[in-house]
Amino acid sequence: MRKKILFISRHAPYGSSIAKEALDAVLTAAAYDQDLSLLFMDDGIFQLLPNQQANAIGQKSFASMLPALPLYDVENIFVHLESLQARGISKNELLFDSVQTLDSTAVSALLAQQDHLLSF
Amino acid sequence: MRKKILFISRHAPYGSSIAKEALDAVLTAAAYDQDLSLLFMDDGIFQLLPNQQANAIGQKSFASMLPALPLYDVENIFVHLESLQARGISKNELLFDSVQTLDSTAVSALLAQQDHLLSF
Amino acid sequence: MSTLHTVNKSPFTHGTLASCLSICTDSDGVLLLEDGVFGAMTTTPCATRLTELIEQGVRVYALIDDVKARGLEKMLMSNIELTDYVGFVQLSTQHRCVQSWY
Amino acid sequence: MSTLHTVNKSPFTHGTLASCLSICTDSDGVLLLEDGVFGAMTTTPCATRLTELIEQGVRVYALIDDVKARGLEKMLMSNIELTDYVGFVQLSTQHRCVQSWY
Amino acid sequence: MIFSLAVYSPPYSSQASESAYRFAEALLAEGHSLYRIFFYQDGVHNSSQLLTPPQDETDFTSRWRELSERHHIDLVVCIAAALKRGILDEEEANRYEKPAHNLHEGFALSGLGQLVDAALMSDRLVTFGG
Amino acid sequence: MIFSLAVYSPPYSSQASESAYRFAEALLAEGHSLYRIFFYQDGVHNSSQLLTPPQDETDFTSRWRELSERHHIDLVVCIAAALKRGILDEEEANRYEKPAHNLHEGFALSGLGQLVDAALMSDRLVTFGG
Repeated sequence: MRKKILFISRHAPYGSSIAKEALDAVLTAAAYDQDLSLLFMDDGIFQLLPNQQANAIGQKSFASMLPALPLYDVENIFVHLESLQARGISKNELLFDSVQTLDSTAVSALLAQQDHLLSF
Repeated sequence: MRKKILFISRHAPYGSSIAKEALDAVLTAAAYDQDLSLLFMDDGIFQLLPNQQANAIGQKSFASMLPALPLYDVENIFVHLESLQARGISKNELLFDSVQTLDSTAVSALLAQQDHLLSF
Repeated sequence: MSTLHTVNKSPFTHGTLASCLSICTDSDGVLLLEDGVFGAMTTTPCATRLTELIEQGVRVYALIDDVKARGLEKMLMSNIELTDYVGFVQLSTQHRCVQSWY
Repeated sequence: MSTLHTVNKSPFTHGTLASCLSICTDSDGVLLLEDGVFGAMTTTPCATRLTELIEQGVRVYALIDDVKARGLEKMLMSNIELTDYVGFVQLSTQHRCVQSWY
Repeated sequence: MIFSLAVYSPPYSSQASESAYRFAEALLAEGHSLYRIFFYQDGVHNSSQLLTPPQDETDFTSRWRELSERHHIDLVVCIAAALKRGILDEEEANRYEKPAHNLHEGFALSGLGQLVDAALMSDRLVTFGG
Repeated sequence: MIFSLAVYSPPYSSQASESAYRFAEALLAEGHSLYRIFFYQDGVHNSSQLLTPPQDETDFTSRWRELSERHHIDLVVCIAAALKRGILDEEEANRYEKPAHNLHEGFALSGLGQLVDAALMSDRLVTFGG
């Protein structure tokens, strides 16, 4: 039976490796044919900004890695609306448009539907 | 020539090892006969609460280690006033009374007098 | 089903607790541990929201060993419950998922 | 003599920048690096205090490689200056001490 | 119930490993079972056989090992995270021509898929990070 | 001017080691000298000879080593912080009867006093942490 698993990615890219290692976990999980979702929240939403040039600091850009997610059948990609608002970023400024924004109430409901939460 | 060195300890005890390793550095420096000061700021002020029972989590209490500081000739121990206020803690609730409170302006002035800052 | 939220950072220096509480809902539980127990202090920056959630039925716990270690026993909000690791395990069985805020 | 402050945490989730700015004084400098560069955004929680300090003569810098890496070039406050590692070295020689806020 | 734990923090520098250990002990004492502990990010340092704490401090690696032996718990360390952080078993040390290896014998290096598998095989997955 | 650096963060998990390295390169390029780099807290992991990053990622230990050789910089690792975190040289491995050692030969284990000494001998001490 497929399980519903939500990855929650809350950390800024580059300053720490948490965001990158969260993404590695999502891409790995995609091979297991489960019902996967991914939620960006708090500073995690900064992973979704376009125009990242992480080669400037010797890293790989999330902007080049994240668009692969739909190809991996990670179709349910969510962004926490209030996290966007607190940072003054609108949905149409984000890297790709297949993300869905959810307000806090909708995020609560999303969490409540899962079999497992993977917290990053 | 003696140098003026200020240690700034800004992190809560126990959750991470930063506070403990800051204290180890202060005690080591005490052997070098320099003009040492120590400033507690932000969550670092929680190191100064009495009644700590860190054996409950397999660690050593700051409440048992900090009173040794004056014995090591670390006489200038400061606490940032606004950090205390933000946490609702008054000076007379602290572990020992040889600490001096400094407001933000006085902290700025303290930093400006130093030859080196050791940031923890 | 509901979620158990664990928070291990101080709300005086991190936004972690505020973030957690922003999506915490009626049937959820919150467990404060490690430096997260500073969030149970009467002077916590999140006191209003915590009280509001508790009145709505959310139960908020602090891990007693972490409270004791930090000398906070007499400084806690009265509507926050103390628990131990066995209690933490029981809470994790009573909620469907555990979200760790770190 | 004055102090150079470096900040490497995001002000949207950490109190680090606010803390730094609370004790930053006229002749000091502030350098934002790593995740600290999010603090240079026009939407930064510390915008008012930053502008106030800059008007008082404090110079605030953001490390350009960290800004570029995060795609923030067009989202920065106009009164924050961009610099590189050579600039960072020069700033550290122009101030007597460096306080790292992390 | 069947539990698995994900440990993302290093021993000593962060309290999270200690919390994870106490949680593991408590769930076993309550009669639950523990399928796997997965060490990822800086949590991989929990598996080093070279940890040399002072005599009055906790030896995390040995403690995990003893718990695992007593209760037959799978201790898995993410291989990609481990290699980057200098945790190697003998096979990896040979493959990369490194002069030593330091993974404690009670732990196994394996892929990140073992974290997903732990979620699939367990009723509860609890993360200790930060 | 004479600089020393204090590095408190691990390679890879945090960007701070990378920042410290770039700062070191820049100050040397500007004609300043670098007396010592002191690795403390999780920064001790910068000295592991077992770090095995993917081919397209930075090998921090080798890079520190090369910088040190080129410019005669003292690379000192706090011995107390290192032992707790599983970084040992051959002497400590023998003393504690550990089966391997992993300190890269370009680094020296020494006491925390070397951090204080770095401050005393330098015009500027810059900390990279977090």
